Amino acid sequence: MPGLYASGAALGALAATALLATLVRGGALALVYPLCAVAAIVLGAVDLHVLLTGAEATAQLPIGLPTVGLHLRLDALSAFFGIVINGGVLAASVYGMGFDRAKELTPRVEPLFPLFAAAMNLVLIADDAYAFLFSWELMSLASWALVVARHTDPESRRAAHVYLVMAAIGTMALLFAFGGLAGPAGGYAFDTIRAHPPGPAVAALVLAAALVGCGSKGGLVPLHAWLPLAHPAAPSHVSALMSGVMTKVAIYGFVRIAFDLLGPPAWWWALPPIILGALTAVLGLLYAVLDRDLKRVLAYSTIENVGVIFVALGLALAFRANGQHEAAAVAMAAALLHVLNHSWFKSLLFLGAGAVLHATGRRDLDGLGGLIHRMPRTAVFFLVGALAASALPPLNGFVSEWLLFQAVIAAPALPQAALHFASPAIGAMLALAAALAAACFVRVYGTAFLGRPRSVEANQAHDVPLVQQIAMGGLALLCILGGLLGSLLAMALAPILVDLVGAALPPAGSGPTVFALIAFDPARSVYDAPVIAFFVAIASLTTVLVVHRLSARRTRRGPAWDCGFPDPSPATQYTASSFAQPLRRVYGTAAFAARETVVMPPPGDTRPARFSVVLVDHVWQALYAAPGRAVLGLSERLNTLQFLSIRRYLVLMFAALVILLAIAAVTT
Amino acid sequence: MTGDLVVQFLAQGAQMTFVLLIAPLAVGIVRRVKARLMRRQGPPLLQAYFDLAKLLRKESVIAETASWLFRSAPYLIFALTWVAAALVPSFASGLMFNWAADVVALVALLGAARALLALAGMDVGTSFGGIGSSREMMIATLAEPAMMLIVLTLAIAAGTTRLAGVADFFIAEPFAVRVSLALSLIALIIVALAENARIPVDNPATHLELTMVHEAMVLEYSGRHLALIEAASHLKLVLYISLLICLFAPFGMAPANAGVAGWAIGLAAWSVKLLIGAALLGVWEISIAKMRVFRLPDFVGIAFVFGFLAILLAFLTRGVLA
Amino acid sequence: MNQAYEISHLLAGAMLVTSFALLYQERIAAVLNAFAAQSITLALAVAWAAWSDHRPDLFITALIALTLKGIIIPLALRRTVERLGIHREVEKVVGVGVALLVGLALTGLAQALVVKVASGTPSHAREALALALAIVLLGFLMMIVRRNAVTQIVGFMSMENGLILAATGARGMPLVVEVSVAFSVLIALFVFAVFVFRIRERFDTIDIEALDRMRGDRR
Amino acid sequence: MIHAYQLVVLVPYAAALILVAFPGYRVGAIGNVLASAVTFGAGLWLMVGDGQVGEYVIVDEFNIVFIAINTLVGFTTALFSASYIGHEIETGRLSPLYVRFYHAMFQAMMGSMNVALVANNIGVMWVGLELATLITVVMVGLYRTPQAIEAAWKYFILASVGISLAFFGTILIYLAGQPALGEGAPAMTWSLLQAAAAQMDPGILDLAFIFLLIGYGTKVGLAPLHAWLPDAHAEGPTPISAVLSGLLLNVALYALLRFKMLVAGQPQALDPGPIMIVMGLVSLIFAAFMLYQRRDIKRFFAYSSIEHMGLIVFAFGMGGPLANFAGLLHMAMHSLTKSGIFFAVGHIAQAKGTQRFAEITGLSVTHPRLAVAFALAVLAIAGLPPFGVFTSEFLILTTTFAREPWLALLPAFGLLVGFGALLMRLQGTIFGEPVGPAHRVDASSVPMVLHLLLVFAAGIFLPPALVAWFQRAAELLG
Repeated sequence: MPGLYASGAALGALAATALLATLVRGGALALVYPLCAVAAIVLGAVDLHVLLTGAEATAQLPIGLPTVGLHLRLDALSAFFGIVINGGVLAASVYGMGFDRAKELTPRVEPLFPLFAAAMNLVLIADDAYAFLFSWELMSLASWALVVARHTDPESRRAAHVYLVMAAIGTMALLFAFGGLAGPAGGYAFDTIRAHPPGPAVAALVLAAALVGCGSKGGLVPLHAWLPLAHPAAPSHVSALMSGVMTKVAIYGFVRIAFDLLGPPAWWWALPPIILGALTAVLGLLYAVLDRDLKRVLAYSTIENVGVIFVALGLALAFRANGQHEAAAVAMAAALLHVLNHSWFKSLLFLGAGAVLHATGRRDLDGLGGLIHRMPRTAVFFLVGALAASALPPLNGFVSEWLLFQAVIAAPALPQAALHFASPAIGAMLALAAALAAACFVRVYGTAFLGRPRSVEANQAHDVPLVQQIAMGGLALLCILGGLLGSLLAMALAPILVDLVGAALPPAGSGPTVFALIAFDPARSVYDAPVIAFFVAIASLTTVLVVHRLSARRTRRGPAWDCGFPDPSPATQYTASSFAQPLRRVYGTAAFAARETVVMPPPGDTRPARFSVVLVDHVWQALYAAPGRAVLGLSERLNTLQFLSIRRYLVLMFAALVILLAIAAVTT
Repeated sequence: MTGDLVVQFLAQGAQMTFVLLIAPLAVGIVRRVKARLMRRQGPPLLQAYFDLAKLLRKESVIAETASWLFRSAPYLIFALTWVAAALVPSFASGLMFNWAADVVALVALLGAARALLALAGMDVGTSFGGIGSSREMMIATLAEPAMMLIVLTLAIAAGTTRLAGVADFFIAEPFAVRVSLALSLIALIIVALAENARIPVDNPATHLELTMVHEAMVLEYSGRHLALIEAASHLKLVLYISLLICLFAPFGMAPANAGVAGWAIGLAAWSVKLLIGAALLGVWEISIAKMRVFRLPDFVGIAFVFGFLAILLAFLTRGVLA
Repeated sequence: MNQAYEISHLLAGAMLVTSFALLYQERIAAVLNAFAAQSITLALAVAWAAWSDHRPDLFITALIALTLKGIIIPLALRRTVERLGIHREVEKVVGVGVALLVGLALTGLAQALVVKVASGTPSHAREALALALAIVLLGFLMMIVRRNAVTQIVGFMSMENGLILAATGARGMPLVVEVSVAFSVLIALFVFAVFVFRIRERFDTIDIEALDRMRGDRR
Repeated sequence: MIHAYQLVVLVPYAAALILVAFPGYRVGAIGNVLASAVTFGAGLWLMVGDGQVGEYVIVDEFNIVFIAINTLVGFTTALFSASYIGHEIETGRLSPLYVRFYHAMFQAMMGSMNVALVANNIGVMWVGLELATLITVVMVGLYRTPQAIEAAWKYFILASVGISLAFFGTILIYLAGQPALGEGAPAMTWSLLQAAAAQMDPGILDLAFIFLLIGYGTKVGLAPLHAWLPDAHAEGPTPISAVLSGLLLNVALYALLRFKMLVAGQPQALDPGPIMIVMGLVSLIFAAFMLYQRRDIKRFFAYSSIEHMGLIVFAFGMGGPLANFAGLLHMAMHSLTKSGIFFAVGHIAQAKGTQRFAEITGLSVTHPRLAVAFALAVLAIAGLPPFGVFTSEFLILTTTFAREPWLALLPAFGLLVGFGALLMRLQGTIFGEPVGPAHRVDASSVPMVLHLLLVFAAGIFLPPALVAWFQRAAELLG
């Protein structure tokens, strides 16, 4: 209970900050980010306390939905996601302190940033449908206003429009979901819903609606198209929040509905999340690996990670439906740990992208390069994030991937043919996603930070202020620690896992070492990150020593060899586009009908040869452009009804009257 | 207990050193066999050792545009590959590392080494480094799904993803789910060829710019850095051969906590198998030509198809469908 | 009683006939005559109801119907038509034949509807209701199948005749007189508006189609 | 002993008579505000006092809320127009004489609407409603521009036909009530009809309801009877647009609902639910599509009113305690929000000197506070929290889905289409580079802010008393 008071106070502080920031102008606004940071610390501390002690808190206020009231509840699940969110908020706030208030467009950002943070926290502690959707919509609203902060840029206006419309669609779906859960009697409080879970038919509809609602917010294919528009359009620390944290709120919504409110699952519930998730994972990275905009690449990679999480959730549903609780625990732990890890490295990467943008003013990879020399610290942090995002050991991204693979490997034991035949396909797609992720981030880091600068701006770049480096460094540290101590994090999840799937991972210490991450039992699957890291460290150290003992330590700096014909112009380097070429050849033709055309001028013509690539985004064409055109076209047709003569309007009236009369005449 | 731990530690260390020492020899054998079959004299068996020693003694030239990443990468790559090699049960299944990580982690470690190498390839900012890196990563995207399917098959068969566990299982019942094993063997061989940049995926001997993959990435390296990279690739070759051995021909491997004697036997058996494997690789390499880069999807695709078939057959034989 | 009902029934029927006559006319003058006839019939019907039901106040309604709608407005409209130089022909949307057929259909509909009415209501009330309903619908029809304002006003007024008939048919219904007065005001406004538009010289014809030029969102 | 309901009716009429006599628009404006304030006070008094059921007057849980909203919005609109109308005289769109009549007619209109609300006699209610309509017709034509005249004329004709049909419906109700209540006044008295609904003649009741639906539906603005509404909103003075959307539509709907109660009380009569659902959905979806092609900001929000009226009628068509409750709540929230929006639109029109979207951009640069208020109001009407419209739409959609999952897709679709248009226009007006003039706005922003605060408060917390009233009314609606 005191927990809720504390977080309530912190939320109030955030709201107050937002309000004040709208009213005051000028230097006082500099206080916004520090206040947000403090509030985030308080909220995170409360969440941590609840998660570790299991001190669940509930409250009920006579406001909110009439006759139902406002129900609040802070249980282990909300607490875990609260930690995720407030970690992100803290990092973003610290980063925000480093802004040059003269240059950045702060007056349009600072009032909404605290509101955004507060809304996300509110979603987690909401314990009735109204409060949930209320704060959910508030979250969308605040982030919309943040996306459109650079309002004079038509692109970000368009992004904001697409974003909020998609958010509205998602909210409609969630309205349906909760309508189905609450039933005609209107039992909107989650306790009431838990007491009377819906019947199978309704449950199916609710699941579909929840998948649409949360999927659209999280970027599940095919509802993802808004995300790469909106996330990059916002200021970078907000992009970090939207990509790293807000998508997790969507995950939370799905977990809350599918695992908590919807009652015992049927096995086939698992199929939609698994299939869509796997598609999302692969497609998201195919987008990412072909895109040339730094922040958009990161946004696409967010889509991929959300897909991965949904696959894990789907597997957890399948195992749980079949009573295989240990496997369900592995899958669920994979999902939750990936939520945490992704929030860390994606926030880190977006902050890094923000640093690059701030230093060079450019987001296009082909205009960057060589930043490892100009912004050394940022380069290190970004490298950590990139490797973590490529799911490589010993960083945190791999811990959850490892657990997920263990869950996939256990999937063939499921009795339903559909599921265990799906398992190899899922495994292959996830492996493909992992490999593509590595390719994607090698590409990003290689073009942006390595090599030689491709533009004047990149050449004159300079590292960001210290406080922003601290924000990134903290996240980088978390990525490393999370990679080494993943088993401890998994232990902390135990209460949630028991709540949701009825089992937890084997306790620490049942393995060879305390830090060993164990799936099922030690004899079956073990991943002991600290030991491996330790041995890698020893091995590399001995190598260094031995090599330096044996070898001539002479080192000479010279021009690049480059097979004998080095070219001083940085234009000869591999660009992001050229790096993507092999992958485009292999996957692009299938996924995006990629076509390469070379216009070769005839001999004697001095014009240069032109090479162009055409990619078609089928999803956008089919699900976004086409309906948009349809609505406008229909509205134009209907618009003639605005210009009829009065007599014709009378005809309409008369027709309505006669039709109704005819109906009355025929009905008895 | 502690004494036992010390013994374990020593055994592990011995395995690591032994793997390290034998690796160049394996490479030497491959080269020698190829040369012989091509009616050439060929280099001496120990040529690889000489090369490494030579490289170590030479000064290393580093491009001006290179960063710290370029210089530190070789050490990390070498260390990662070495530890990965130590994870594969070679002559005994019960060594301590076998408890530290399973095959998924193994693949991931190699992936980390690959990513570092690709980054190093892009660091200098030349066109060839980029070619190598992009193609390497592309090949990886083709190989990893197949690898995952193989892992899945083994896990279905042996009920564990710990290599040692799998090895023990196959020692116990060598003829479990044969068909799918045969299929996944082929798949794993193809993957191994791709991962080690062997013909037909890549030609370790060539420096013809447009066909290079692995060599293109390391083009800027020289001296001790090059030596480390070379050693790492040797280790990787041994790693994959002994992976094939431990999964498909584990006989003779010493079981967990077997005494020194058992280890000696296992060691002998493993070395023989390793060298045979190297020889077979040599034979294979002269009997087939290098492929165009964009034919690779088809080639590695075979591995994917076989891996998938293997799983389906595994379902049948394990009666999961019943 | 029975005979009283017969007479009111007869008058109502006569009004229905005049409604059809309205649809039938080719020339505006004739339309106005037909309308005058209808209004006078209405006046008679109302008067008869006032006498037979012993509701003297209804005589006021009858008087209004007679003077205003039976005499003044027809004359006024006729003068308007002459003054404004509207061509004398009725501008039709659909031909007379079609209009009459639709009218028949509407009358049938009215009957069908009233037949469903429970027998709880006295039969004569139902008959009156059926006729009034038909007249209202026909008046509405008149408004939409005839193009220029005069004929439309006539249509509206014949609709309103139907209303008054129904109101008087509803025995003991209060406020009928007040309402009939209110309606007269409304109609007066109608006619006035037509004059206003003419006097302001805003529209060169009172054909309502001409107002389209002023429609919003076009510009 | 004078009663509150008498004040609610008499004060406006008296004020109207006085205001006609007063020259000078400032005095008139002040008088207008004062009278409206008194009426509002009377409305509040009515709320605290207990109900009234007389031969001609009824004040029960159902209409009390409407009276309160009516008097409140009347008061705020009077405030707004007091600060707004002066600008119209400066710009020469209105002459002082017209303003004088404007104030008188404003009061007369308020009085007539209150008559319609408190009337316990369906005839009297009809008279009040039609009187209000005709007065608004004149006010719509107030500017005497060709467009205004045309809008008024269209409104006049369509409304008159609606009036006639509604009257026919009223007669039919009387006939239907006769068998139960005998001849004379009782058969036209709400409270008695309501009590005797079960004995009313179902056949005639069907007929009556259809005519009333078309007749009063014309004033509610249901498609396809809506044609007058957009032009009337666009061409009339902005305060009148606010009153039209905020009040007149509500009063017409109130009348319609009273009759729905009767039909609901007679089980053998045909179920009005499906008809209302269909008409509501048609209006909702049609209006949502029409929003995209609007170039005039006032016409745009007029169509949005049609959209919301459609949603409300849909909710009442669904019926049941939750949907009816939501419908009533949505009526209240819509009238508050929409009139607030029209206040904001008035400010914008003054700031930019135009009503055309194309010439209104970048408000957040030139008039930040106005832009924020406008944005909040539009987002509120778009059904986003923390505003009351969100509450009602939440209830409508959830309960519809819980009962008819597939039917729920239609209102959701309509709302989403409308949302797209609202957002498009909102972004277009407040974002981007400002173009054109940026005048100072001298109209008072108090009413706008007040409405926003009320809608906001409703989204957070509804007073239990209000909830109780709504629930009782919802029960009556069946």
